[in-house]
Amino acid sequence: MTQQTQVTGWTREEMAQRLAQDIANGSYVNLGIGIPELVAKFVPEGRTFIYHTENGLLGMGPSPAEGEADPELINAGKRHVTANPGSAYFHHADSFAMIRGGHLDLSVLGAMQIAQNGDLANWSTGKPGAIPAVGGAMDLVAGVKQVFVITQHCTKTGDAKLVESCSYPLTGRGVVDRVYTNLAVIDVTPDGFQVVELCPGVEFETVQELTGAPLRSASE
Amino acid sequence: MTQQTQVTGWTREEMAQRLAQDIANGSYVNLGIGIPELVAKFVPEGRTFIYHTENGLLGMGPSPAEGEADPELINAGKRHVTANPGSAYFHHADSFAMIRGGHLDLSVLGAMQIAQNGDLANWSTGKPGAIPAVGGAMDLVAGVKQVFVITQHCTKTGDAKLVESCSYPLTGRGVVDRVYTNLAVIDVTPDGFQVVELCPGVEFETVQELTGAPLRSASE
Amino acid sequence: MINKRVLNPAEAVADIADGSSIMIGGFGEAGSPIELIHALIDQGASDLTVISNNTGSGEVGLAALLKERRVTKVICSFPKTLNSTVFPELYREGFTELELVPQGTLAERIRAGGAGVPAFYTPTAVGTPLAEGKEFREFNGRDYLLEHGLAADYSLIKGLAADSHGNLLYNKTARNFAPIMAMAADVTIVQAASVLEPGEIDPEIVVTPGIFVDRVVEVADPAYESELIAAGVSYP
Amino acid sequence: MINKRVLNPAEAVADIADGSSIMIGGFGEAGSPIELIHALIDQGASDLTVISNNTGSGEVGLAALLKERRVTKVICSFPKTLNSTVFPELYREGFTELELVPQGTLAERIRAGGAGVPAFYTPTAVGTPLAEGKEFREFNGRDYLLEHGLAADYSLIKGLAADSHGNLLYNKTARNFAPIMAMAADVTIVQAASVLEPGEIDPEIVVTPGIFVDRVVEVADPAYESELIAAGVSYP
Repeated sequence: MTQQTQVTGWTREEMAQRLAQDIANGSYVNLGIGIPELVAKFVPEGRTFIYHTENGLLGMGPSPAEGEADPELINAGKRHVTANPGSAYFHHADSFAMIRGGHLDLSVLGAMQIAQNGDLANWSTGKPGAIPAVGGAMDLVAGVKQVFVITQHCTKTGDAKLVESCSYPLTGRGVVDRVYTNLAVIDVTPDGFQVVELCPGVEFETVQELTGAPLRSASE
Repeated sequence: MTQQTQVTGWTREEMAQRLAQDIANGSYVNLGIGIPELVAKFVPEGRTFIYHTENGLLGMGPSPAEGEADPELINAGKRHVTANPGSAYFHHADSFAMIRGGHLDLSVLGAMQIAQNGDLANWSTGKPGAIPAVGGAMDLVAGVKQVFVITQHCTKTGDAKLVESCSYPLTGRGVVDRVYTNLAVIDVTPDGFQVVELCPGVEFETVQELTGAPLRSASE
Repeated sequence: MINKRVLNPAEAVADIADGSSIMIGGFGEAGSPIELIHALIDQGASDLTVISNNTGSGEVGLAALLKERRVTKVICSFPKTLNSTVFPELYREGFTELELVPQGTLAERIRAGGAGVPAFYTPTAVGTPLAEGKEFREFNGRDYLLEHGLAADYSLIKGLAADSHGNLLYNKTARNFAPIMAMAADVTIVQAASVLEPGEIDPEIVVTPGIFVDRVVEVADPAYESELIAAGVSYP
Repeated sequence: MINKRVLNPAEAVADIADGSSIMIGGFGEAGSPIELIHALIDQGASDLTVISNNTGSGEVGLAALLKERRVTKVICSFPKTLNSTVFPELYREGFTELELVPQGTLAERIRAGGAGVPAFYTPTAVGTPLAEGKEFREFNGRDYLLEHGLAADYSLIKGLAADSHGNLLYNKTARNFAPIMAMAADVTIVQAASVLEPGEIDPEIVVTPGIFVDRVVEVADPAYESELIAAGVSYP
């Protein structure tokens, strides 16, 4: 699996765009830092998503215009944002009541590893000496109705991210519903990984080769 | 103890006035329904008390002027009230967080029975067929820093209200700090009831006779 | 576009099925969503469990729903009020069951139900008959009771203003249980004196964020229990 | 008359003793009470336990307090940020202990500490290393962890406006942990850009009622971490 197969597949933007297609109109969505944030650029025509940022804003809008940033209007990644009409501010206990209480429809997160049983590892490599930092990831995966992971199919060194069982410390147990990678859209089912859709031009066998656990093909 | 000794002692207003002397400036106070409400009429010169009503208002003011009542601005007794400058509205969970979290300085309540160990019974006679109703009394006695009871020394039928142990269902266990009756001010101490002050003209022996548990006199 | 407005109270409560659990806001008449309750009476659902601080007054609003024998259980802290005769009769008769909960425990259980907290410990009611059968535990030398989160199929609440996203403002002490009940139900239905466009409510002063609200209906001039009772109204 | 105003940040933090536990509001620089933290640095208290979501940036504010070796323990969810070099060094050296808590659990523990709830159950972190050594319990077929309320000797928070009774408003996402930290400390100290008279804040929009606040100090033009860092400031 560490073999460098030459496939590129979807770009980050295409992955985000593909994921956005699967979000229903009116959904309350929390987008993690990184690729997940790109989803907001690809809201399908005719739909509205309402973005929750766990530091206390529902109805988060895009980055402010140059010179209009307020250092106290930021998202969970501590970047300057705006507030859309119809938004609301609230404190952290209320914000995580929304998360833990199952009021958010969707959490989109990055990942280090996803296991075939839905386990997610995305907060720590567990390496000695590293400064552990967890933020709200464990709350999001434990509380939000649906959890989508968006990630490159393999690590920069070519290792599989979709695995039989995670070697990194878990963020949550059996929490991932669907994975969007540069190569495929893959559901986590009671029978393990199930390919929903392949990136055009990418063969099932290629994806299987780059995956550390058995895949079921879309037609199965 | 059911003997009708002829003593009247303080009026309800005098009892309330006496109690008000013992409240420090700036205290956050919850006044129960009935005699406790009278306390607000006797705030000593130079002091300010801030009244909490558990249905969601801090900074409660007096009854509104004729014709200025809002049916949605009421106290826990469901009577029309006003909001003083510097007040705040909040929901029930926040209101009882103030109570349970020990943020209120004083709760003033009526009583059916007070035991010498500080047990309080003030919500139910426990009679079969009665409709039980508890409201916020159990929360107040469990959470507020100090609990003062203000009550007639005896029931209408002449029974003692201060007793060795309560026969009525409890509101709380060991929660009463001090009792203000028409006859005396009495502390609940680890050694039982301790008279702090007698109503002028009332003899210690008279109070003892009307009390269902041993009293220690003020000089002891 | 997001638009949670519904046309009228009847449409707002149309899908409430027999056997549903329903939280109903209000402390006495303050915050009682009378028009939604009356629509529920008209709608006909029965065998309901109602979670509410009181049991209504006279024969309007919540008391009228009880009188129509549609509520088989109430979870509440204070089921008697001035002018409250309906519930006592149903209770004595054995038609309506009562789960009596201290007011603060009721509030905290509802908040927990909305916040994904299945259970918590509280000092309230330790040593009293309301602790009977409950689990105890000591923390730092003090006894506490285990209490469970409380959720419901529906919440019916009253706001002063809403926007079409469901953001809510309340009127004074009518706020009481509404914000936490909005959190704790699968479907939260709001009657508000005005329903505004998104952006018309300052995001800094929103009390209930729209995520907790499913339907809003404008009831521009809501009735009050006391007024209806004074006018001799008995619903329906 | 009730007046919780104090003259300046130095007076506000004067009584904080060595060994105190201190909650410090803010999420990144939003809501960080920099002037109060700098006053605490000047004041000299050491061996502090700090409860805060992050550990500060650069060498100003919370990071500067850490750098002065005044904090022996932090309880936090995310102790690394861009420009955050101070904490990692103290942590590796073993000078400052870390209790890592998921952000929502941290928030709920603080609220519980303020609300008189000694412990509660949460699904967060089940099956992860942060659950190690914690008590589990199943409710309705799902596993939950027992988590304990968190309280502190002091809270230092930042508001937009206060009145002399301690009622508070916040600015946008600077609200974050401040309202719950105000509830959970014995002494809550607030810096606000303006301190008003009672009645100048509408009681309907108060976010933190004055009962949770002990001292308010006006800091009319508060600094931001990012500005200080950009200006090359290293405190003191």
